Amino acid sequence: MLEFWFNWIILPLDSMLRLSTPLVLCALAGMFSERAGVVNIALEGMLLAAAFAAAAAAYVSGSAWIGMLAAIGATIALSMLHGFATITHRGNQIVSGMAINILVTGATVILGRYWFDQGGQTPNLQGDARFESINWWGAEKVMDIPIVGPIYGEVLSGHSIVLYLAFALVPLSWFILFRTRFGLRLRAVGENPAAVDTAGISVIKMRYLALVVCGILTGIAGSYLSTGGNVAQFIPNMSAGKGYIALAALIFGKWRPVPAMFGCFLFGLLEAYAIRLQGVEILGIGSIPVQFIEMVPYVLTVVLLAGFIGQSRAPKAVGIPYVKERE
Amino acid sequence: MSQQRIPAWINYAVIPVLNVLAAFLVSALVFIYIGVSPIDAAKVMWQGAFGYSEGWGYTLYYTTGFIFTGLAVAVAFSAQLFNIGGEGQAYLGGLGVTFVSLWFGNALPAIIMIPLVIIAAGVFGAGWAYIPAYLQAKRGSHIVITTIMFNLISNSLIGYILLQVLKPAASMASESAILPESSWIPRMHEVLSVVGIDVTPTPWNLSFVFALLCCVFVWLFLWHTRWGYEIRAYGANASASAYAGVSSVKIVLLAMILSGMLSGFFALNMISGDVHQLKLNYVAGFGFTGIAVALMGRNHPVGIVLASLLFGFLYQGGAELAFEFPGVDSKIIVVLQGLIILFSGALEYMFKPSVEKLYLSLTRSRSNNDEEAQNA
Amino acid sequence: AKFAPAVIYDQAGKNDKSFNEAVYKDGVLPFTADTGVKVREFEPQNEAQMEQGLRRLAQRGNSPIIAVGFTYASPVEKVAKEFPDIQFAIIDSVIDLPNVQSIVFAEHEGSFLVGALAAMKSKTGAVGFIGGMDIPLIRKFACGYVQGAKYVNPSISVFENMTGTTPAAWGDPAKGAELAKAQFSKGADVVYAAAGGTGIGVYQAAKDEGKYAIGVDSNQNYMQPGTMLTSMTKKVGYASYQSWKEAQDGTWKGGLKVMNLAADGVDWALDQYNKDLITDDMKAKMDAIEADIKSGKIKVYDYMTSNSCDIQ
Amino acid sequence: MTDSLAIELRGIDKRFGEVHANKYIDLKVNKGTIHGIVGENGAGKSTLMSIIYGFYQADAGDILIDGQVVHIKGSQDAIDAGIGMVHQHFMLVDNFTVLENVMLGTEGGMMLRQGMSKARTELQRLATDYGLDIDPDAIVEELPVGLQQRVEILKALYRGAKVLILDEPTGVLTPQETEHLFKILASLKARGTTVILITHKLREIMAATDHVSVMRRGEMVAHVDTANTNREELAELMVGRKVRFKVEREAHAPGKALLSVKDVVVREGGVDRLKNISFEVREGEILGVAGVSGNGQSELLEALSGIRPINGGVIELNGHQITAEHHMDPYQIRGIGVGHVPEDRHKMGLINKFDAQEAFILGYHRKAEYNHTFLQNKNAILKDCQEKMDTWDVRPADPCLKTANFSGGNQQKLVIAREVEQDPDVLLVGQPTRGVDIGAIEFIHKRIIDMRNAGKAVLLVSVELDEIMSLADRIIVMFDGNIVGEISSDQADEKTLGLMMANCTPDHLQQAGGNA
Ligand SMILES: Nc1ncnc2c1ncn2[C@@H]1O[C@H](COP(=O)(O)OP(=O)(O)OP(=O)(O)O)[C@@H](O)[C@H]1O
Ligand SMILES: Nc1ncnc2c1ncn2[C@@H]1O[C@H](COP(=O)(O)OP(=O)(O)OP(=O)(O)O)[C@@H](O)[C@H]1O
Ligand SMILES: [Mg+2]
Ligand SMILES: [Mg+2]
Repeated sequence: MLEFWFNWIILPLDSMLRLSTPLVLCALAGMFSERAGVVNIALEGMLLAAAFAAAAAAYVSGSAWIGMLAAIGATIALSMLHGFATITHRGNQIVSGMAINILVTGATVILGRYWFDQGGQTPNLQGDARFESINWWGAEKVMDIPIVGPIYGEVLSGHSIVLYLAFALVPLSWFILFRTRFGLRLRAVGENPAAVDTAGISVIKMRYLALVVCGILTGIAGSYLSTGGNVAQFIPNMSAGKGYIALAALIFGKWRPVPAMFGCFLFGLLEAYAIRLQGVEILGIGSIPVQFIEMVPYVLTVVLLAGFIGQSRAPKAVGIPYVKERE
Repeated sequence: MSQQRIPAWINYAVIPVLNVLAAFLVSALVFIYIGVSPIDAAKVMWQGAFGYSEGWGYTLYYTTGFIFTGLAVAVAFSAQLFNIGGEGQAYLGGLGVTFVSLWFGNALPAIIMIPLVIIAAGVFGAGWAYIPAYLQAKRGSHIVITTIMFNLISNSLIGYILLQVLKPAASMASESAILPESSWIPRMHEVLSVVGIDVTPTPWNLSFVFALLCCVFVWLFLWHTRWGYEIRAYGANASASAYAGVSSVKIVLLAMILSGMLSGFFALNMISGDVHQLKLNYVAGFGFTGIAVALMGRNHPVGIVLASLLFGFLYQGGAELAFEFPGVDSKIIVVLQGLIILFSGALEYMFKPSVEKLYLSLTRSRSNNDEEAQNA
Repeated sequence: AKFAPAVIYDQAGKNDKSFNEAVYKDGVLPFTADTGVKVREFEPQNEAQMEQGLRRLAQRGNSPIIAVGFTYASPVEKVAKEFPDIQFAIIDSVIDLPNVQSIVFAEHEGSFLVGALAAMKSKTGAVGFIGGMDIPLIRKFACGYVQGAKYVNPSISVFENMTGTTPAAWGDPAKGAELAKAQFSKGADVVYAAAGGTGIGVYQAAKDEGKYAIGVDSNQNYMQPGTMLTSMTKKVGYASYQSWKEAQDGTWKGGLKVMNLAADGVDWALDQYNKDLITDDMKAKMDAIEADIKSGKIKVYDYMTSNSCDIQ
Repeated sequence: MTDSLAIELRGIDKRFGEVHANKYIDLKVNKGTIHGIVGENGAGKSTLMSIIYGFYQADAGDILIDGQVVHIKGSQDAIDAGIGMVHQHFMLVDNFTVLENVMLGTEGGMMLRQGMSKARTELQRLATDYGLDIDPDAIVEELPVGLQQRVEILKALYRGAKVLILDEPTGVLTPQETEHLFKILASLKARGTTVILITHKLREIMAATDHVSVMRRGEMVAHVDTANTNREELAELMVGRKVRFKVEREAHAPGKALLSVKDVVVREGGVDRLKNISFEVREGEILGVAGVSGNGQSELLEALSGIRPINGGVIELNGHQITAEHHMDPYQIRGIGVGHVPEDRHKMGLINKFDAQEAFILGYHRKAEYNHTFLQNKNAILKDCQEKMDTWDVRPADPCLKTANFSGGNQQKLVIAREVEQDPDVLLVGQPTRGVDIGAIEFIHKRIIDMRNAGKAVLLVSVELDEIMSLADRIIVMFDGNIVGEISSDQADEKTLGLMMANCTPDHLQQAGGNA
């Protein structure tokens, strides 16, 4: 019984936190962007770019923090490109996002190969070039206390600082969005940009600012992928669809930080279980083919989006370029 | 007051060309950075894609694929639906082709098989588009997200089918058996040799002609039938089309089914026309690139054919590039594609104001001169 | 055909740190260094370019052309028929044509060896296997590994996981790490990854949790010294080198070429990075097992013969 | 003289691409006055005001405030210069509270908390000073339009506007609300605020303003003191020719009922939008439906035309029955001889991207005469559209022009032509002249009367009481999804109707409504 509890509850929860960290950060990033009216399917590419920049810079400098700064720099640059296309030039936001995603897939490999000559990978990161996991005080000792012990010692303790940062950013994002001037204006600009404009606030500036925030958050997410989590180097295509999943979680969460985080948890948990369900014999069915386990998160996304979570209301102006004058 | 009009050729020729040039220019910088002369690279690509008959064959072969996926995106888009699911629908189309060919191919002659294969490709593609369409129409799920999810689901689904159902026991790779010959779509060099024209054998096959027929069909359907009228009306103004008695559910389903069907036809070119077996992940990004093709082609069949040719050129020229410059990572072509999508899709309006201003100032100064001449 | 060696990699590209890279580093580079003959290389960008690239190489008169990986089975079959004068070689697949050399490896034997070593090292009586994409070839690895582990310790538990079913499964280290962690939590203390780039995450996880990992294809011991117990090396580079060399010397023959333990096609790696992990006793036992396999005393069952792991 | 000017414009010029919206406009607005601006649709009024407010930037010209040239590069500059504007289309964030909307842009600090309490007190003060009561915590989209407009005014005042621009503020208001608005404007004026008022309703201009400026096709054509002019003169200045205000409508005996509605219920999101509505319309009769917008008129039109299924009751249209179980879609309903001019031509009546000829078959596109077996009969469509554009004097009479490029009045003519020319027995008309200038109004009104005289049944929904009173034979008034009364048009006057619209039905009328 105790073993079951540990293997099927505690460890999956532990995995879930790790797996959902990049999702949470990306979902928050998407929230800032979409709340300001800019659809951002470029999250996927930005995440990949950030992972690359973080690993590359961390390797060269030997510092994971410098890696994170570089990642943020890279994602802000891509954000600005997205902004330039969609805000300044009113281009189609989905297309711009796709272009960035494709561009980054190619560019990371080319640069990676050109710089490190390891087939697009960066060298493995050691020591300070990587965020080590932090063991909480007394984590080892409390493990024997029933229930709370493992939750404290296994689930909560033992992750890298980036993970804790990610979860600290959830309430912070909520606060910024709903309790500050910046948040008020941001939300307004995604609902009715003309109202913001006539209130004497620059719509363009607000949207760019939102994209900067979005860039910072995806930058952190990327640095988690390549320097703060399970892997200590960049691998081509390591974002593996996480940007899209984060967007789905954002929609589940109705564009709110805390519910979006729970959406990410759902995906993280599903993946954690999928990993553990492989090869497990289920009574009467036998073992489920890995392909079907793989499908679960996607099918669930479709099912949930099909209205079983209630209609979510997107920011009204999302996806629509702000055009004042017909040219 | 003289009102100036911007002629259409500026919008449909000058600006797209400028956009593509800008993309090439930026890629040239990337080439220089990694130490390859962009001029040499361009020469190799051009030569490889258009310089000899085999290059042409491959270019047109790729072009065919893009026409299908580009048309698919355009049809859905005329109803304001963003079908990102071309990838999965084309994959399913391939599954349909494979099933039908394997089941009946040994018993039936080509004259029956080929229409059957076409139907199978269309039906399977359409079926895979139907579910997201239904969910959008009836339950309001966001079609962009659902079609992305359906791409991922199709990967796993077909992965399973290939591995557990279709894979011949002896084979290691996840691919089906070679399809019976009666289901093969004839290659163009075979067809042309019948009429006495001699071209080098390439995968370029009759689906190219079918793709052009699809273009004509889409053009007629969208702009010259009442159903196309309803689709466009719904796309341009959903509440006005409701006022006109057009059922949104029917339109969403119709547009997506057509779109999925066209995506499914992609399998004709690649599977029935060339590789003759279903392989894991055989669509290889053509579905996604279809979005760029449709956008560059301004969602019009003629534009789509031209844009497909451009992407066909990129694919074929890119392969040649990788061949001639083994040191260059072949991913450079991916970068080039990304840049083209960026400049001609997302930044499509970037040059518009300045070009128009330039045009106006040129023509205005001319008309001023005329006036002065008259006054004098 | 005149001698003009060429190689066409699979879509992972020649710097995949694994399979293709072994062909490049242990085949192409030394061959050029030893003979001064340049080897033409091609990396296809997508599915369609595989056959096209192969045909293009043949048209240019390259020979022999080595196609890296079983994904080339159908293209090689087709193109080799079109160009009967050109010599082809395919790795990991069997094609019955006179101008094709089919180079297959006894991965089950190599995996048996590392399975045995894993069982010797395991203190918990549980070891793990993490495969990349779920395909018969990888099951072949798994099957050999299980046999080796059970040979040493019949009551050992072996956990098996595949990363996925699409080519993405070769490059998902984060998932690899989670899979490894899941296996560690179930008690495994040695994991064998036959998963391409995904393995990197497995090794990292092993390092982070103080467990052991086994690399694959090329010698990966250097990647996490102290954690990498060994690597199952599959000498694709060596095989390619040989194939070109034979052609140069005029001894090249089509047909099946089995690179098993006896032919030095597979092995387990022992070098400065893992010598501290292997006791003399273990080394001695391994030598004995190796000898028994070569002599046929130990018969390692090949998954491919029945498409299932019919052991016991 | 100059120091008495609140705003002066010199040579303001503005183009939108090909459209020359404002042509070198001069304007002087005296301090502490109410200055009216009138002009046809598309004359450039909104554009000019938006330039003052910094929403658009002029291509040329100067703006002087208090005699000083100011450079207004954005709305913030205008706000700083003491200008406030209530836009024709409200600039509110729908899912925000009143308070948040008012604060937006002047939050007073990084954290919202600080500003909020200050804003609350300030709102309280404005409410008492000007009679602008409102619940600061109400969500804007849940407020009726009249109150939404009040939020807009409060926004301007909160920011300390000394000049308040109102762009067509009365279009959405009841007579009582309009009256209340003018009281507020008067009290603003009394406190020294300058008001610029744009409206199509000359009656309001005459009643409320001190000076009027008239625009025509982007030009400023006249400035007059209100005291020295009259409606006829203003109308002539606007249109460039004489306009008749009165519609001829000879007496006429109605025939049998072509449209009858019994206990119809329409529900949306659990709320009853129509609550057991019953009435009928007979041959040769115009039934007017009055009411403040948002009281069920839109739902009524949509239910009758088939856009919305009903949840209860029976609709009998030209001999066909429609019930909750037996729904007919808009296409089928057109097929039984019903025409429908929708309330909002942009939202429903037309498709901006389409050519006139394509828009002209909207809703009739499946008719045999417009189609071959598979393809459309483009020749027939073109020919028909050309003919109807000529007879209806749609300008320019070019079937290939994009609908978006017609002016509002001509777009409306196109829609009405389409519906009327199919010769329906029952015509449903919503807001036929909303935002349409006087010239076009005259024409459209005449056509509606022609339909009646030809023995058709016409249901006319309008918020313009003038329009209803001059066209309808009988008038029903809607409030909160109910019919609160019926009145014959000879008995109707603005005051009575206004009271009914606010659900203060005079006793003697309530009876009549119930039995209708
Ligand atoms: N944002 C815009 N982009 C392009 N053209 C515009 C824009 N706004 C207005 N116009 C054009 O400018 C002209 C003047 O429009 P404006 O809205 O100022 O007229 P108006 O007098 O306010 O009309 P109405 O009485 O209908 O409100 C119109 O012809 C219109 O086509
Ligand atoms: N924002 C806009 N975008 C496109 N066209 C516009 C816009 N605003 C006005 N127009 C065009 O300007 C011309 C006249 O506009 P006008 O304001 O008179 O229309 P309207 O019918 O009065 O609209 P409304 O009263 O609903 O604002 C028409 O060609 C109209 O389509
Ligand atoms: Mg206006
Ligand atoms: Mg208007």
